[in-house]
Amino acid sequence: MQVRVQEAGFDLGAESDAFAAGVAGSGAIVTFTGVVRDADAGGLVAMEIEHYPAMTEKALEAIAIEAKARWSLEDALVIHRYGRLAPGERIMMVATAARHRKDAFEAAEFLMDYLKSRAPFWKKEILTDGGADWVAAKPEDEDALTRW
Amino acid sequence: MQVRVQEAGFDLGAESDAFAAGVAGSGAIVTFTGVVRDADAGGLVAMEIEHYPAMTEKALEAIAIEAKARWSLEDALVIHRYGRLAPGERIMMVATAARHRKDAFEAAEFLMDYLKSRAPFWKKEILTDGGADWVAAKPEDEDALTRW
Amino acid sequence: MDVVYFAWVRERIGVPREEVETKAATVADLVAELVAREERYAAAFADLSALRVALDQELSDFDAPLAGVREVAFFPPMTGG
Amino acid sequence: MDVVYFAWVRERIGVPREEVETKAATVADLVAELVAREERYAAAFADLSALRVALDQELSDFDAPLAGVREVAFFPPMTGG
Repeated sequence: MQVRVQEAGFDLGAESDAFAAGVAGSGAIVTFTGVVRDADAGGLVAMEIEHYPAMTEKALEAIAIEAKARWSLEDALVIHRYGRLAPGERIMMVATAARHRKDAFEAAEFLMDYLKSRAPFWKKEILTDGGADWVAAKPEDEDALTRW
Repeated sequence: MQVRVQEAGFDLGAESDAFAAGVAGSGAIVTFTGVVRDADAGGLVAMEIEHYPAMTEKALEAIAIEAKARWSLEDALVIHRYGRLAPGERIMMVATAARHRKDAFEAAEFLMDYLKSRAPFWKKEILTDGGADWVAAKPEDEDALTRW
Repeated sequence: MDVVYFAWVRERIGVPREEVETKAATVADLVAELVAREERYAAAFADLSALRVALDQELSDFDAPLAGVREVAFFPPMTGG
Repeated sequence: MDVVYFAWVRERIGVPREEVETKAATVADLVAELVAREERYAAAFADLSALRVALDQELSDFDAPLAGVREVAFFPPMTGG
């Protein structure tokens, strides 16, 4: 199980290959990648991601350990960035490997649902008009946790 | 939307990067990769995948078109191999890109459920003891279709 | 009419493809004709619930009419992915 | 006790971290003390339902006791992923 919190970008292809190479016993590998997309209203200059360093890795590890306890996973990976990101840059990824696809899919969705609402990151959209907005948590993101 | 049926292997990292590079408007990218794992009883020499060439691309395209109609996808990719594969080799992958993670995850799971039971591929396990078994379709794979 | 077979259906019948002269009205009629012909067909078609059929590369069923069909395919449930 | 703030809570209060001398028994008591102190705290803590609290880097709630706690963190609902 690997958890990385970093300011630097990551290489999706290289991370996918490295993860897949390490899970020879798995028939199913799922990855999720989150990308900075333009603000809903348009005109995004950057996304600033703040986090709580003393808590972040601890929270991510707790989420990943929970996923491994609940699904039959050979491995799981979480990478999450912080700092200033331009539109199109990758924010984070998760990867899961299991014998069967159901476990790999469910665990990846579980990781994402928990990262959204239980990992101490906060996103601020910096807009072309000079404004800036903290991204509000969505009620449906909190609701998504109830299914697990 | 891209559908490829091929005997040659594919490069998971390169395919993931190329797919991600083409979907600048998406916040969420999901990939699923299927890998030849050892037979449940152990002792797998190879997996032979037979297909129905006249039908395969047509079936895969119909499934991908259905996914694009049902979810808000910027793009979808399906690669499926046939021929003789060694344990650890990648059989297939799907990728989906959407604004939001729910669409990307659901569409990827839908694609996988339909590929399992509606794409004209048949797998045969070649075993170290000289035997060979056609992989039987699982009732739960057929059941999985009913959720969509 | 071209008839094609895949996976263990192909193995039991012994050929991947053959041309069949038939006036069968439906898929089931065609199966009955083949089964009456030789033991290897009877072995392949012993349990129709374990088989699937495609007409001109589209999944269909055993009640379907054969009028206008050029290629019939028989195979076990698919195991893609 | 160290008190840390993130996102718009940090912006409203104007500092990311401060040491607070307090005998507050619970998180809610600590919030009441801060709110009484200056307008910027009142602005940050106006709607507790919009806030989350962590005690020593573990999510907690406003009724939780502060005995033995070294770091209290206030922030809006998280938006990771």
